[in-house]
Amino acid sequence: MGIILEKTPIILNKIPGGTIALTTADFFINWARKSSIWPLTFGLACCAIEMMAAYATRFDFDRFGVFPRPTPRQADLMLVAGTVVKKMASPLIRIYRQMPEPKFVIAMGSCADCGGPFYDSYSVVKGVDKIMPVDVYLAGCPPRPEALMYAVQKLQEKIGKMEIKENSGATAGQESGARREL
Amino acid sequence: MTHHTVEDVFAKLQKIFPDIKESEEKIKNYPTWSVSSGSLFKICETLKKESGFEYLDMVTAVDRHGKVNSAGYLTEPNPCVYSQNPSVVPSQSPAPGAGFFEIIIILTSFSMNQKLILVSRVDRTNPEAESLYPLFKSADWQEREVFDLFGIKFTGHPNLKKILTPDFIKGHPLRKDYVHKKDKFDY
Amino acid sequence: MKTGRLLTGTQRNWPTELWESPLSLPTYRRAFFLLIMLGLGGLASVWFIGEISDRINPLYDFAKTYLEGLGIPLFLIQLAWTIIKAGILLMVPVVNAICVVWWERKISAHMQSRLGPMYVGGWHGWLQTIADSIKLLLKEDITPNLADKKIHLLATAVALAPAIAAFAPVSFGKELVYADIDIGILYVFAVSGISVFGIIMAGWASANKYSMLGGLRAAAQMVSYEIPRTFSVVPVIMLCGTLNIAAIAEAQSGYLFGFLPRWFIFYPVVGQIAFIVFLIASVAETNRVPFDIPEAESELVAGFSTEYSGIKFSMFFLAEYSYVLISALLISAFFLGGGSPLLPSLSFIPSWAWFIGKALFIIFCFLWFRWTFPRFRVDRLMDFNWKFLFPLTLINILLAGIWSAEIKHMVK
Amino acid sequence: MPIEEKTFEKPLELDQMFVNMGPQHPSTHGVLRIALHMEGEVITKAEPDVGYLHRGIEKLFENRTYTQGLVLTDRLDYLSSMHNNLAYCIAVEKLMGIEVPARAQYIRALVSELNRIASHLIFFGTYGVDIGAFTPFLHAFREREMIMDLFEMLCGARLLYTYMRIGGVAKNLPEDWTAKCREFTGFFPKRLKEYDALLSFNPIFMDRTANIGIISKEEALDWGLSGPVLRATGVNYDVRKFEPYSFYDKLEFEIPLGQTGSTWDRYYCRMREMAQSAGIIDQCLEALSKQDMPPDIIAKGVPKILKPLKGQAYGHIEASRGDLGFYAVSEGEFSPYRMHIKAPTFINTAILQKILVGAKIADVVAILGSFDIVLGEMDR
Repeated sequence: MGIILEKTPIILNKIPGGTIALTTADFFINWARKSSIWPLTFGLACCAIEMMAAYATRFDFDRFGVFPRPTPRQADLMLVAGTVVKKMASPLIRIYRQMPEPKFVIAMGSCADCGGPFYDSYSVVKGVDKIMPVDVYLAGCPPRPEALMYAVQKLQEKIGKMEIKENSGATAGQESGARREL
Repeated sequence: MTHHTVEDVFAKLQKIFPDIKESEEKIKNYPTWSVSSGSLFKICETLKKESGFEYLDMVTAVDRHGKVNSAGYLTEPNPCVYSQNPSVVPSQSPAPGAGFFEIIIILTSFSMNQKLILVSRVDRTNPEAESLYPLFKSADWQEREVFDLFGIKFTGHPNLKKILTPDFIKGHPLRKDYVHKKDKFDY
Repeated sequence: MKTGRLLTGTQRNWPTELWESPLSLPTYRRAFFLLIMLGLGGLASVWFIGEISDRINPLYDFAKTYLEGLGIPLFLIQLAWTIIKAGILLMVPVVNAICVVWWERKISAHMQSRLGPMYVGGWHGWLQTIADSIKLLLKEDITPNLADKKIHLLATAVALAPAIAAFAPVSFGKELVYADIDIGILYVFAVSGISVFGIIMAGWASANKYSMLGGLRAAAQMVSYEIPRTFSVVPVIMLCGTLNIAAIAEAQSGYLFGFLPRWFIFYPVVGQIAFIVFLIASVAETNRVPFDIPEAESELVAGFSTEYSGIKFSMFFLAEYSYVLISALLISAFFLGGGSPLLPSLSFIPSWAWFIGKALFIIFCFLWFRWTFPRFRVDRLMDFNWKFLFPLTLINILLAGIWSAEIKHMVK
Repeated sequence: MPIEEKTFEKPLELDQMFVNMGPQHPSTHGVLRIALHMEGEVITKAEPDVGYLHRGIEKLFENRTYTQGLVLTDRLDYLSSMHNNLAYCIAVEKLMGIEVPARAQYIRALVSELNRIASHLIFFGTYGVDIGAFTPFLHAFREREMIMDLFEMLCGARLLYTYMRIGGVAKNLPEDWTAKCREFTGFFPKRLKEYDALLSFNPIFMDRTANIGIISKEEALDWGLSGPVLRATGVNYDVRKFEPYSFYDKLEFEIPLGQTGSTWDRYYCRMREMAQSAGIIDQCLEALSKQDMPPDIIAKGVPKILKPLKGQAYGHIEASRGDLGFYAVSEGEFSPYRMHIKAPTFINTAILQKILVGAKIADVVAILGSFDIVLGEMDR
């Protein structure tokens, strides 16, 4: 599908009225993408428990169509739930690269945002945005499941603004958005 | 033969190992014995086989080097710790070779319903101690942890390698004079 | 004492009486209502197919005469008709997967005192699966670097194509059957057996150890469960004397003693054993819990589909749910009397509604098992098959022989 | 980019396979990595690799005051942070010689038992998921949310509470809390029967768990196991009885023991512990409702700035995963000179390298799950 998504905007832009078709296509594509966000079953630390609670009975993430997948190949969203330590950083980057485009990252909790209570530790990566691009930052130690839902809604808003015209989110260009090779 | 109190055990052990003595600084409410690092293994063996101390609770170490070096942390020293005590200068560090390591071992006897703490001093320049792995398997990972974080080598340990910290973190972080070198994730 | 901004006792109400009621225990009170909802929804959707099947032959005759009047040769018209039927057939797995996945999510959610998809499409998330499939279609398609790229691609086709082809002899209504062949049973079993190659190929080609383990497990499991599955139908064939699926379903119409339907499941001992073995083997064939060891999520990540992303992954999904539907339809035809009503007084309900309704109930059972049981271990699974199910089916064939030789004519 | 270079002493045989289970795997309960050498599906060698959540907490303690250090303890075993708080407070109180008032002692026992139930419920749920049954997970979380509500009423947090303080607890029980807690304890024991029906005595579940991962008494003592993992082998060692703290000697309860030390025994020990905990909670509520304790004194005799004298102390309690100990060394400063955490899961997990050998890959998940590991505590 990559070729179609890349070439279609170029062709359609030349045709009169093509932009309207593009906008309509955008609407449907974005609707599909934001309606079915499949996160990776992957927890690092304390926040993972609140993430599990969000999938579970009272909060029920399935209502939004958020449905965890065990393998990165089938996931759209990486919920970095917990402290990223240096030993875990390179596996984390590898998992991020294994995910197919378009992929999104939510940094859940203070540790993933900036290091949190371990701000001066020799072993903690001070924020997951040092190793991969982050779409939504979620504060809290740990954030409540309601907060996680809010973060997912914010991500949905963000997905709703994507346009295939700009190739945003749908190309390998985002891959190079990771700040630097590690 | 079994003993009924720790004092009996102590009296008996002192006959075999004359260097064992009650520690000056007791760990609160537990019998604390200070032993030399050379006889540590033998004492543990005797305690396990003859006195029923068959359960190793904990192996850890303390670096008696002085105040912790604030260069081991990524940010400036915690103001709550230092500003309350103006006499302590954060960057003040003692002489490199000063002090010693203490190896702390906690043993439990279920028959006596008693915990026992052994403290043993290890030289800081070339820290080495005899591994308790042949006696207690639970020493396996705990000694690896002490090796990783303090750099004390346990002779006789079958698999002594880093356990907690990644390979690129050089040095032993829990030593008081540990200085953190910035690596690829610190920027 | 001030409680400040903290939660107070009255702010959170625990519906403990609801949770304690025996109807909300493993019998799943709300799932029962979902079952009714599922049945109604399913019936409404197959009404369409039924209407088509009622009108389709006059329509075809009319079109044929009209087109023949225009001078188009007959074989071309027949070819076009075949292609149209094939198109309808192709739509079956897709529509089925879209519906069943949504039902599965809703039913499982209600079993677990959740709600399931609620927002996508407005009413109870009814567009959820469609959004999922559009998204999967637009995802990047990854082929791992070390993968055997041709086989990696081919595996999806090999897994899905037999699943579609197996629908050919299954009749969805009176006339809407793609190929009304006399050896329908043999054909379905033979074709659906091919899918295991797709899974093995997927496991091998992914260059992933989890995938390979999943593929190996799938090979062992599906090949061995094929045997009791086929053998458990042998009594049905012996008693009906035909291999045609529609004929088997028809042979079960009528009533014993005026009230007991002549369904095969009501035949004493023989029928029940055959039904249970076939049900268990069908669950195993479709790789669903408690037999989902090829994709065991907690052990092998996602088994053979670990390295598949986007549309390729959804092919496997489609194949799995197609087999669920086929199994349900076969059980309905073999053991539950096909389109014959449960009571003589209920015969005003059309036969296709009975047929699809029974199949939907079996699909519900599949989902129910999935969300209730833990998973077997791989060696226990084999033991269960070879030491229990397989001998049981052989004994059952013996019993069926005795039945057809000695007792059958007495009951008549 | 390789995760870590795989070094083999000798090259693998043709029919051998090397599988990295984790650090990202659905059922390693976080970021544990197990390097498995397999022949077919049978494990010939297993090497657990920890440290993927090593946050350097022991080092951070040396740069925190005693009060600040309390916050770090929550993040150790994040499923039962009340226990961590309690063990830390007991260690520091021993160091400073602080007496805790009776009311605070009962409240401590009460909340730590509540937290034990919450923690074991997570174990129950995730263990079901490991074995392949998804529904118990959601049933368990439904009941866990009730405990989360109780804790939220108590201290405003859902997961990491920081409710204990050195010398007592942070605040008294709110007014309507006791009634709500009684509602829970009245409701919960009946749910345990449902769990038994749903999972514990399910034939498939018993078949998968009953005869694997067997640990003998001698092995368990040799490897220094503690908690339900030790008690499943039949060794009666529970710190609540061995060295009572927080008025556990005034409360009546039994220690559930297993017989064979199999995976199912470990599982069922925890299930029975939950029933005992519910009983302890009832007793604590009963004791707290009596008027013989001053209602407002929940901490006393604590100086505003904590600065213990030179000394050492070891405080340990029975946390939900085993014998959790804090070894504190003070040099008379505002921060501890050394704080070591004796983490039960760290010691328990070491035995995996022995008992995983000979198991199948499906058993790895079952055995690993039965240890109920929490990486935050294991790696510290």
